[in-house]
Amino acid sequence: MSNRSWKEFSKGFIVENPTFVQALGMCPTLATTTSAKNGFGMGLAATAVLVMSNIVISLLRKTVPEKIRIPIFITIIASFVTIVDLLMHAYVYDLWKTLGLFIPLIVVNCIIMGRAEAFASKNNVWYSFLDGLGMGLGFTASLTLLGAVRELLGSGTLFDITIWGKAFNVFIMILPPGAYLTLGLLAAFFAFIGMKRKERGNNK
Amino acid sequence: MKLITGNAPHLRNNDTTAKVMIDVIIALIPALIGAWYFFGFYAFFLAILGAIFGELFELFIMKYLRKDKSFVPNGSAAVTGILLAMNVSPATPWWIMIIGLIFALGVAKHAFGGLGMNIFNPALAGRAFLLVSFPVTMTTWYRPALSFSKWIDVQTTATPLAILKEKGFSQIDVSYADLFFGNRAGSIGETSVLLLLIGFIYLVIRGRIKLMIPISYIGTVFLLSSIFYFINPERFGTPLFHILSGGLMLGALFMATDMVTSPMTPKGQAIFGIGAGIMTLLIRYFAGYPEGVSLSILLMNGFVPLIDRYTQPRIFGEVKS
Amino acid sequence: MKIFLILLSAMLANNYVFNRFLGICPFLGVSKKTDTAVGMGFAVTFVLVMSSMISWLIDQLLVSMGLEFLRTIAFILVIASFVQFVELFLKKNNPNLYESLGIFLPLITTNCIILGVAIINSMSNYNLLEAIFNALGAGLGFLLALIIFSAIREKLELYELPKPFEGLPIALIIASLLSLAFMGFQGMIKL
Amino acid sequence: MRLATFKGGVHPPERKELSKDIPIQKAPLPEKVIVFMQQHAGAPAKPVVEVGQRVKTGQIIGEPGGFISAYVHSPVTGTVVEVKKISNVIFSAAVEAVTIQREGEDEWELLPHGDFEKFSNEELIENIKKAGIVGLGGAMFPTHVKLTPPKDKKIDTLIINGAECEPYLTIDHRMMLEKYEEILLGIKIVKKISGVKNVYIGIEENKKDAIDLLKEKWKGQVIVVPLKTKYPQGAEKQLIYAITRREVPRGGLPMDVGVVVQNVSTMFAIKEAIIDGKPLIERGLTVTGEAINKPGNWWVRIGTPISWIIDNLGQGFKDGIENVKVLMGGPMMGIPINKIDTPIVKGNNGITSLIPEEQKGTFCIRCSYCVNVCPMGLQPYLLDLLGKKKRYDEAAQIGLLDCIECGSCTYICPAKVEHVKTIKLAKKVYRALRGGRK
Amino acid sequence: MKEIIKTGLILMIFTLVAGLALGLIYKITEKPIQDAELQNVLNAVEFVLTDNGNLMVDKDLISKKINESVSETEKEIFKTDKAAVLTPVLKFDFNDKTIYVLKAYGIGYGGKVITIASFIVQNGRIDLHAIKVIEYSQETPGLGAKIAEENSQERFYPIPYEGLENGVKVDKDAGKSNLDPEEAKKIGVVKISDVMTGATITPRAVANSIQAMFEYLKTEVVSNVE
Repeated sequence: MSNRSWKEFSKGFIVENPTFVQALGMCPTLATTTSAKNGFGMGLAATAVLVMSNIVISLLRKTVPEKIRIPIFITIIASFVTIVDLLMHAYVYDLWKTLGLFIPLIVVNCIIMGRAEAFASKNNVWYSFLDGLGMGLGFTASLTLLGAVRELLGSGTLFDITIWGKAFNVFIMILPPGAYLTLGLLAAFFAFIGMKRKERGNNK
Repeated sequence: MKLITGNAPHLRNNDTTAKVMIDVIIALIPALIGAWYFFGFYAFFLAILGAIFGELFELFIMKYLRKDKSFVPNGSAAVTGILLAMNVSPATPWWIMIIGLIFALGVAKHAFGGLGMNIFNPALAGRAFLLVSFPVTMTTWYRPALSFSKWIDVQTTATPLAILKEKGFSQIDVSYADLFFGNRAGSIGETSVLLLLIGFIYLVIRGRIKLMIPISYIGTVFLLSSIFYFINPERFGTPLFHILSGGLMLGALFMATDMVTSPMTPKGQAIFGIGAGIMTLLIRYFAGYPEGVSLSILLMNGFVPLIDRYTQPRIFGEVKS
Repeated sequence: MKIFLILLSAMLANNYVFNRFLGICPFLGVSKKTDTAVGMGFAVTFVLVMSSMISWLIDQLLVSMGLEFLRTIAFILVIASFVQFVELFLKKNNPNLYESLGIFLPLITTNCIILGVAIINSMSNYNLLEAIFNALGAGLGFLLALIIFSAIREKLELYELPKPFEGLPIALIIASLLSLAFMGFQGMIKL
Repeated sequence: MRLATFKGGVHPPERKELSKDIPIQKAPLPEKVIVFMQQHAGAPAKPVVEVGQRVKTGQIIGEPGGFISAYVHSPVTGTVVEVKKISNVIFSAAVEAVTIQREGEDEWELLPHGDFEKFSNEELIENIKKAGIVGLGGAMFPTHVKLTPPKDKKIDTLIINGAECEPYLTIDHRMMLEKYEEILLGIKIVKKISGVKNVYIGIEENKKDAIDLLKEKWKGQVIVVPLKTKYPQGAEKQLIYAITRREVPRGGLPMDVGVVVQNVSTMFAIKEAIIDGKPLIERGLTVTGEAINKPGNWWVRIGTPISWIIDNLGQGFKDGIENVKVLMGGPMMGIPINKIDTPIVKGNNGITSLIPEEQKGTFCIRCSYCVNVCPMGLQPYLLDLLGKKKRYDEAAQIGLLDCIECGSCTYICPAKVEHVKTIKLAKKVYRALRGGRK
Repeated sequence: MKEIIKTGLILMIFTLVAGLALGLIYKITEKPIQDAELQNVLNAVEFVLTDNGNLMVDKDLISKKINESVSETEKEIFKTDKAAVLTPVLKFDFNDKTIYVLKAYGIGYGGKVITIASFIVQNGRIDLHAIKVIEYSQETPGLGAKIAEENSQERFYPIPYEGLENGVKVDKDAGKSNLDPEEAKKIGVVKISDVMTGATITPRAVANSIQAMFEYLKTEVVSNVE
């Protein structure tokens, strides 16, 4: 993999992490991370849409008239969302049920529109693919992490495997305030890490 | 001889933040002694633990996380600790209270920058956090022990408000006198209206209270519950009952009046109190929880910046246009 | 009566921002000035009510044709074109209002509360009136959340926050505490 | 009976017992005086003497530098030894100053004087101007300007300020007890000039003896209004409100509500100028504070160095004191001097020497004490926060320029926030950036 | 003008292509979706027909009955003001008892909550044996989903005849939050507040569904038999 390819792929994980750095796609991030599994599932669903829409938009980037590019992007994204929705309904029924409303809402996830506008409409297919994949997986990683923390503290399990069970359940973690809280504290933690790294960089 | 300069005024009163906090602690002592008598020594121990752990935890945050070497403890964390302890059930495991306190000080207070900058009352945030996190523990109540020598009384019972909500007003088994003196089930520090009032009067004399808040809060509860009383006395209970029961007194006298998280002007304080009063009764009457004081005040805390913005005092010489 | 319960439920007890996580992006992003927040809130409420109405009609059409799977794409197109239309209409007929609301309009399309409410209306089998009141409640709840939140953040601008908490983290923590306080409304409205 | 007062205010320890029973004594003449060319609000005066020139007591040494400005006179008889710019803590800028070495006793150069009834109003105002009289309460606004309001302002009330709310200071109190006849003459002169019907004197009720005395002696001439003892009762706007219930509009002057306010010492100075022909070269002064040996009230020549006053009148600092804070004025609004030989100016009503206490500023806990005590209805905590964040425009919107810098907020603050410091700086920067009213 | 027509055409082409593609995918997934839904129902019915880990009815019989019922369109056969019973009604014989498996929905927040329940009918007594919630809305994210957990649903069953007669209520509505969960069921109270704090709409919908199914059995089925 060339340097550039690696860069486009990896930026979504840390440097431009959609959740913690760019604060994009907050709604599903908060709503669906009651467990690690749900977060992971949501992340993958969004990744699938992101990768496909990035590819298609990149392919069509020269044929789409500038004026109506937004409605066209929306149509493309909405189509892929519906496809993912249908496929999940057919093949991962339980997950489809839990994610519920938030699957159609992938349409308005700012990450997808954002990548379409900022990247896919300006770059070639290969880089757009990598960008979508990297961003999507970065998103998935964040959601899984968030889901894992909340599930562990709120239900005492991890990926449905009992860790300490009911003995120590901070119930709030799987409720809305817990969602905001966990994300807030994690974001603060990453900001702290970032500060430390910068400090060290400056000292060198 | 050295000439010292500085900024006017060169005369300051000898009041300090720490003195404010100590006054609040003094005002809480009668209720804490009462808690010892009503619920056994463990209840009192929780409050002391809250105070000590609160101060230590704040010291840790300031010295190690925020690296403020010049920090001098001012007692505010102890106040938070005591108030949190007063707001939990008498048999709450100590570690649960510590979790609440860590949330209260770590998140509700120091994430915002510490004393003076927090938007939400830390003790209330801690209590709400615990209420939602450990619903069973936080809503299991104990019969008063009525003895200074007991550790704890393990007989569980329902609070008068829960009885009102579940069975109706005629089923309540405590008298107004019991409610007033504190012989009833409830949170550690909320039961004795008398002892809370004694502490409150001390604070009023010391000028430590935004007086408009308790007046408007309790007044609103009184007026609104009078209206509901006429609609259906069995379901909604009497106004006096609502004033004396639950955490209303503790909330209105000590939690809502928390300086940092309440409005600055009497007008704003009145709005704050009225809002909290309405919300408290709505929760008591209609919501899932039998008691709503803490969540009401917490909600109103969120409104304080807005209230402050729209209730600025009239500047001297300002003509209304 | 039921429509008012729906309204109150959407506004308070099940506030879309604090309890249902819809409309978070503008909530976290735009709300730094109270005046802006009010403008944004009203713009969203307006678009919400209108687009819910249109999507409800579209939904009836789709259901009668057995094309439910086209719901998402149809709704988003309706919303996008409606927002576009409002923008053009305002620009032409009411430049003042356009000045104050116009800047928010492009953001509204990607505000998930709009699509979310439309989908929820359809999932809940609401009739037209119920759908409108649900949308109105959602909008007013969003406005309320935005106003409280912006006032708090405006106040925090006066202080020095601990560095790691600046920006997003503190916003989320405030949201957490507000959502905790909104738990008080739980169970208040029995639909 | 409820005493007249205003909303807000604080009760700092008065500490007036240090000097309130000590009659005003005439201080010996200093060997050297340093006379600033700016001892008044407005443009500085222009020095009209040269080094080496011999001047008499009362001789003009500085002429007004503009409409709002004042004459400056030589306080002693002697020789000018220096004319140069010296930094001045009051205006926090370097100001032209004339240093005069005293030679012997006073040789007076007097103004035209005599029974005030024989002068016309214009002559009276001209003489007041020539005498260099400014507001002696501290603001130092030229009195002749104050007495010539624009034609469209109808003045109907004269208020004499005898409140003396500033802690420690007792000079006005002593003046009222000892010089009530002279003050009444001054009042009559001002009454004649401005043609007002109502004359009030407001006195805080901690000066009971003065209230009783003036009620008796000034019966039928001046209405004596006892005021609640509360700081800042003597602030112009608060005094007007307490006595007349009129509120001076934001950014306005007392004349906007038909009132003119004069200090008791100013009245005395007017009498001295008109009846005796003496320009303003001397004033009553309280020398007080815990750091000096002998507090007292004195007649002191303008320009006398504070070091001289402390050594000769206050009998020096107490033994064993390491740090001292010397203020021109009282502790609430007084200005700390940074050089011990700083001379006094016309507006100095006291020299207060305090033993400074170390107090560490912490963070506002929103106790709302400052909002409650602010006599101007401001929100000092918010002004402080906005000022620190350099958000001056917003601060101005909520009344930055209305602040009278009385210091009540800072006095009361348990968190030891220095509101006044921030506000003063914010005002300065805001005016520099945006202009605006003084 | 030409410009507008051109862009409009392009837009239309895109929408058309998208619509066609979606139609295609829909056709492909239609069958699997039906299967998945069916499997979901099948699992639920099997679940409510299990007693102590053993199926009370033959497995093949269940799938046969369900497959038969699939062709029928769903109908509301009994309505209360808060819930409705849906077709199909499945009837199984087990020893000397009759087991009815019913489906009903109550309105939760943001959609229907569909519950499948089994009732054992014997000598005029109707006892609730088990329930399974097969479809629920996301009331409060994290909360509504709690109903899917088994230990939440266990709070709803079994309820004896007397309890059902009392009317099934959530503890908060019944005003009895201090009872032991097992004791509560005997009087028709579902103690749920300790496992689903705050959330009330979803459990209430389930309770209302159970009540509707009970009333349906009592008035329409059992009384006709006797």
